[in-house]
Amino acid sequence: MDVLLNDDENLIVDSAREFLTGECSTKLVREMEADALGYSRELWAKVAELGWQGMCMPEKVGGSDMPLVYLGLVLREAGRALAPIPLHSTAVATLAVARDGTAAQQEKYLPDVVAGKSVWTWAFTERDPRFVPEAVQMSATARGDNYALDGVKLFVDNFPQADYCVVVARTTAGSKGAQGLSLFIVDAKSKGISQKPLITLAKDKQSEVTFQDVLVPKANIIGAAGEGWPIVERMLDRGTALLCAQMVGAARKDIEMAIEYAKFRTAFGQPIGSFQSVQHTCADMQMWVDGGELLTFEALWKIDQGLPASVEVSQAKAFCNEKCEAAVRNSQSIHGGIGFMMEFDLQLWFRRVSAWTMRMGTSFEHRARIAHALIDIPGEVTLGRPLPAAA
Amino acid sequence: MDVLLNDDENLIVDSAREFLTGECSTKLVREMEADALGYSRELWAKVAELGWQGMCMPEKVGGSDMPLVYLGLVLREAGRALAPIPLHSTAVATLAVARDGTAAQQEKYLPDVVAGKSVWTWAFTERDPRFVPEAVQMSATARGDNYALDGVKLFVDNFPQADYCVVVARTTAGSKGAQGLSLFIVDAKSKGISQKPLITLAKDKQSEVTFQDVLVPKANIIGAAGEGWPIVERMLDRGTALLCAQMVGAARKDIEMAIEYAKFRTAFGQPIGSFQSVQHTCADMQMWVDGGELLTFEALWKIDQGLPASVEVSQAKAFCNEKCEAAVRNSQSIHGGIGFMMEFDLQLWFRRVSAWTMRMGTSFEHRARIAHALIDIPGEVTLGRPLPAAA
Amino acid sequence: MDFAYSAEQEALRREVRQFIKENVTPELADEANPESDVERPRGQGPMAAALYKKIYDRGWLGITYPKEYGGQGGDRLTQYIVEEEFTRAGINITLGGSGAPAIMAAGTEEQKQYYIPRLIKREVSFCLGFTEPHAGADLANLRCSAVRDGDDYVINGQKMYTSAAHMSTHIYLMARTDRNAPKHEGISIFLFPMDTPGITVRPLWTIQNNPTAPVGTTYGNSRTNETFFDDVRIHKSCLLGEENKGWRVGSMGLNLDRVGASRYLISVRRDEDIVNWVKNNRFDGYSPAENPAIRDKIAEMWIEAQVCRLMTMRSMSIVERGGKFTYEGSAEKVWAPEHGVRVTEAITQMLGPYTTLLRTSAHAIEDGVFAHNVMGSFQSGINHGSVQVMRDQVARRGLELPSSRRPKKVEAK
Amino acid sequence: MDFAYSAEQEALRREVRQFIKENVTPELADEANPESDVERPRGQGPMAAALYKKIYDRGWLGITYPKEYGGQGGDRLTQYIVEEEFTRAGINITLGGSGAPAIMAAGTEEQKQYYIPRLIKREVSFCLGFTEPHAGADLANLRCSAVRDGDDYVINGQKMYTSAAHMSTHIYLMARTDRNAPKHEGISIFLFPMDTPGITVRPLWTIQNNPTAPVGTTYGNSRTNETFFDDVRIHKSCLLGEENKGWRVGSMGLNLDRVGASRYLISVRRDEDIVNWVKNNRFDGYSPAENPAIRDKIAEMWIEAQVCRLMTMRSMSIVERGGKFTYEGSAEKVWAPEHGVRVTEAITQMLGPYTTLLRTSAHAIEDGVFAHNVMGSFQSGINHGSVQVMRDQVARRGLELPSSRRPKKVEAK
Repeated sequence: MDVLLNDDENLIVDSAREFLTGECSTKLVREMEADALGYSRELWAKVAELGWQGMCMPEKVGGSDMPLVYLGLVLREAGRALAPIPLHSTAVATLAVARDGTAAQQEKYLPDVVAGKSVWTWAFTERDPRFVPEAVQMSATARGDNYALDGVKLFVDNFPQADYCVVVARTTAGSKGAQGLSLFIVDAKSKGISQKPLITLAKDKQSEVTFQDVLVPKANIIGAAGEGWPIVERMLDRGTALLCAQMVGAARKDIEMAIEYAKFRTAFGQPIGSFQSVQHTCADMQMWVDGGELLTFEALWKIDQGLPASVEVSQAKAFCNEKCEAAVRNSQSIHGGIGFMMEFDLQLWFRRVSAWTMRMGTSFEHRARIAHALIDIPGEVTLGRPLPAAA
Repeated sequence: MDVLLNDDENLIVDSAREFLTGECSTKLVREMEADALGYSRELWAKVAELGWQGMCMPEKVGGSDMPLVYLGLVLREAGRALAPIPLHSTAVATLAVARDGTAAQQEKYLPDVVAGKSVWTWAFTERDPRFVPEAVQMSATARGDNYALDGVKLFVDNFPQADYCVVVARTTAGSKGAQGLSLFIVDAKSKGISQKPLITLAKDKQSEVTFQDVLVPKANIIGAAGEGWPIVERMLDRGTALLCAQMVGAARKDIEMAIEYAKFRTAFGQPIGSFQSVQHTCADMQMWVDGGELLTFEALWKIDQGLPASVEVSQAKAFCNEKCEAAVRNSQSIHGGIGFMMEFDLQLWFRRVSAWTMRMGTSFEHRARIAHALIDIPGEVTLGRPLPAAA
Repeated sequence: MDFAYSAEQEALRREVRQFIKENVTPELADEANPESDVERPRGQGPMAAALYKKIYDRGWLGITYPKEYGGQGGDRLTQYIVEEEFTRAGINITLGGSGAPAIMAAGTEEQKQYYIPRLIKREVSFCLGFTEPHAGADLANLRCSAVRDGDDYVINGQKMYTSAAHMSTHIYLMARTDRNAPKHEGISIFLFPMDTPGITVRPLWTIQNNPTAPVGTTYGNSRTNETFFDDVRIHKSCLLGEENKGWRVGSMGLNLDRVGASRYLISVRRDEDIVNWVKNNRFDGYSPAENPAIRDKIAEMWIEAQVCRLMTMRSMSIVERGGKFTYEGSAEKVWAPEHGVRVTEAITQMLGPYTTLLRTSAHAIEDGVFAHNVMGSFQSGINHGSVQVMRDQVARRGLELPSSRRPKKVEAK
Repeated sequence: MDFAYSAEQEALRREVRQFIKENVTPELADEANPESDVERPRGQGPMAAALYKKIYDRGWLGITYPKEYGGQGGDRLTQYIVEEEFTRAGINITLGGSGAPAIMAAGTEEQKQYYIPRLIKREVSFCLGFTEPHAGADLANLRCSAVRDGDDYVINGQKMYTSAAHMSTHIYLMARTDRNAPKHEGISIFLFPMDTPGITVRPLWTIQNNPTAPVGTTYGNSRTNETFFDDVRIHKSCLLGEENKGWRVGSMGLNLDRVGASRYLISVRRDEDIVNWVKNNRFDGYSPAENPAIRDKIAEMWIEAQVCRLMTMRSMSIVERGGKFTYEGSAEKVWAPEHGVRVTEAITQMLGPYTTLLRTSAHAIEDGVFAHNVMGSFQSGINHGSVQVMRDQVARRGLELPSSRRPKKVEAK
């Protein structure tokens, strides 16, 4: 038991931070907000050289086979720098392939991922925004060696720049809930796919993606047809925990800016940071981000250990949703008017952290999941001990 | 529209406060905590002379037929002074008789109430603590001119000292929910009734009351047999709003003590009330009690006007439950150790306000009631306008 | 105690609603709203001008101002009712900030006769020149100077966040007239046209600038400005009140600006929106309105909104009786803005990713109003007296808690 | 990063649990608990004495103290694990506050050899004589005096909230030895027996006094004391550390008392209680566990409890690495006590009137633990450094925000 970073982990953090400090200015972040594809191809290539895309990929495809915690630390730094690269969506999608795909799929797709030559994303949500199996209506109808996908996905991250998209659909017509779901590796440029941009306050790339009779080879199913839900759950848990890592990284930088601002901005003859109300607000902000960070990395660590981690993931996300938002909103307030100005950098963090709090599960959803594990499974609960049965 | 007190209302408040300042010391409050019946018979007789018990009783029984708002103001003052008299339980029970009882019932029972010669209470709750009709299981079986009552009531206020108790029971065997309920005026000394004290943190008188084949004349039903639920609802709404009035009165006095304490208690060379964190806490306490008071008197005022007021009552109670508790707990914190000592008076208010926040409906119950009115009844809602249809 | 409006007041409200129903088309509300097009002068599109003429003819502009100055000699409650209905419809019928009340309180007869009728008819509009780069919460720290030179004053300096400066006819400016006097005692107020030579207005874009926010989203505007004064020469008659006595005049105006219909509504209208949305909409198989945890949160927010409403009613009651606030206005200015943030953030978790979508996006809910509010709702806790300063005032004025050993408390913007 | 205990540590935990299962009967836990009978000397009933002997024999008392002083030379994490399990069972295995660490840090060899083994064997116990009527949060304001007279000191004054003074063998006292020195520089620490002539202990009853609270309810005790010193003469060897250097010694001890198993558990065990209760109980036809709004609140509280746990783990990790806190201990001491209050108040609204019922009442839930907690949970935010002072420390030490223009910040109780 030692929840602090060890030497290897510190090395990862230091080198990522040093790299991004040099390579990822807010000027670049702003440019990429206006960019058609929304990401820096140059930066994407450079981080591939650093091995970020391959960090948790198997060695046989050129990856480093490192723990997810390491990728979490890198995403924390990417969040801190608001690095305009599609690392999160690529990681979510390709980790599903790496963990649950066939050897053939891995050999076919992952070397390019590791080399930084492809961008990936994933598509789960449709009209119902919840991360429950009932929310998936998209149909995948067997037709010869293919499935034909029909339906509309919403809030697909980085779709315009993606080469491949892992899509969740119903392979069993008329199936309900967790039954009959499958994951497909879909070429994002397939015939029958069209996308419409969604305009978000984060100014990032989110899409509505329509699938009309899109043919996908049967070989592209991840796992067994119709039995995809456990794979989806693992994909979402990993993705949610990694999103939290990105969020606490961004929120940390954001509150650091407010704390620094409070030290030099004066009012009534003294730094505003000397007023007890501002001090206590800053103390709260620090503790909120600390709390989110501890919860997040416990979740990632448990996934690495192969332990049940759904409750931990939901703890992290529900907490980050509320407390990271509170933290960055208080940063805005401490800055007063200037924080509200486009030309001042703080808003770059505020808008992204806010958007991330609304994605990959609301606080209500995640708390319902926790309550289920705590209450509905018989046995006595004790804090710090595993729950009575896997949630 | 003028939400401030008018001259008549101020007169009520001033005279009640002056009276209680003279007649109700904390010494008396403490003595009555140890008293077998828990209330001052002398004080009860004196407030009868002032007309408190008869304030909202009809003129024909000797009452003053004043609005409920006036009684609310008196209960606010009684709460402020922690007056050890069974005024709330008596008002809840006898107002049901005065509003929904027969002329004969009113003539028989109410003159003694107005004269301060009888103490009343009411009994609704059984094992299920919610204020919903399903919670009532007690049976009332017709037998000749009587009903026989069987069952156990919990959390009956002031039962040992009560002469009469308004009891809610099921007159229709096998009925469910709001159907088949009736209210009975029961002589508290009837054969078959036994009571067991419940020991509460407020050190007041709450009882478990067991009814075994207790015979009550059919003439003692309030309203039509089996159709009592609307009468019960009105009784509970009045009682809840009056409890809120008592609670905001007590909470107001409690926070005034903390604010005064903060002015003279020094630490680090200055009054603790000069620290911004203490100032802001005090400001919050003031605003919380103000909010509770405004919500409470709007609810009472609407009842007086014959307008639908259930939502307003629930607003007041849910808010007071959380904010009055927060206010008095912060008073304790501002006082530090001394507030935790029995010999210091502050705790007298803290314990009672806390207990009241747990009675007559939890925040969850009241908010569910509000949500039902807001969401389940079609039509557009607008703040400050009546809801689409009566809740 | 009386929690209802009179029959007369209710009749007025119905009349205003009927007027709005008949006259305020979506296109017009959009045109009239200064946030709908950042470059178009405020409320001066042709449809809006015609509408304001109609509203003026009904006697609903400048209600509380004396008839001799073009007002109606009416009471604040009447004004409140009218303002509430128009604000909800996205139409701003106020005289635009604290200039007019300050003129009524401190102006010369000539100033009153010139400005008040024109403000009411919307021929004149003020932007507020108070804040500076180093004078925000600590407004009295301002540096912009006005130096007497014969019959003129010469103004030099910079003002920040001069919202609407690019579309106002005049400025209501606070400047330093005595460098040697104590902080609060060398300040004066001036009124003068924005086309006076030497004034430069530069846009500052806010985080709500692209795309612009829907009507009445938040206090945040999509554009504000910084305004520079370079040897701006104005006649001494532009002085409002006495020289070096401007601090009190300015504060008084700000105090009045902390209460009222639009500030109340900005903080609570999302409560109405979310209830009305969930009760009429669903996401395919999922209805947030059926989730009891969400219902619980909606009710909690609704109760808070009622407290905001009742605090506003309390302020109106005090004003109607001719009384003065000790802390009640400040309390309202803590409670409502903080509630506005709480309800905004609660909604993000009720609607999830839909709350990220802005006005022009496919699938945006209610024209993206909730998303825009996420970006702007906290502004209401900063503008016109931060919630920190307001809490200080509740504690010190309302509860008479002692000042700490810090520089003397001041009235701050 | 490693969020799990080692196999060895897990084995130890199982061993402790097994020991508790075999040895801690309800009667014994009750006897051993100082709150169960306000008049019985702390943990000195015959059953408790036998139990502590057994625990001592297992090597679970004084784990972190060097073997030469009767301890085990173990690490803090081992101690944490053992302490957590015993605390949950209602058995206090700490050495009772900050006396022992202070002696280890500042005591003479003679003092260490005398006190430490006896504290570990529970032959000696300290009460804490720090707070005075006018020295609470501002502890350095204390007035109790110790005047040197030959080889002795003579003590005069009054101490407040000397909990357990009536059943302790010794006192760990902070007194002023130099009236003329600056506030923090004239203070010294003394250790001496409570049966020294001139000491009077008077009970102060707390709001939890009747009936007494169940095991481990809150930090609030049913009895505390005020203790008077009237020409109490003690030998100069009772001085701990140097004369006039007592402030640092005292503060160090308090800092250590802000983290650890019992402070963590006191704030989070109600989370376990409420979950375990609702999942196994119902009120006739109504099950709070089936109410999604209540479930949502339970989950919210559970997450907060996990944050408390992880902050404790973080502190332990820092200590294990031999590091020092900048703000982490203070953060823990804000977060956990405030969470303790939040969960307590949330439970009042889950169980309604049942939460008003005290231990001896019919229908009391879980021995009335929730009701007792209502009365006492806020105490944890006041004791040993209020949450206000702790937030000041997070801001100033952790974030290096500047002090305001107030008297110098001090380490406060």
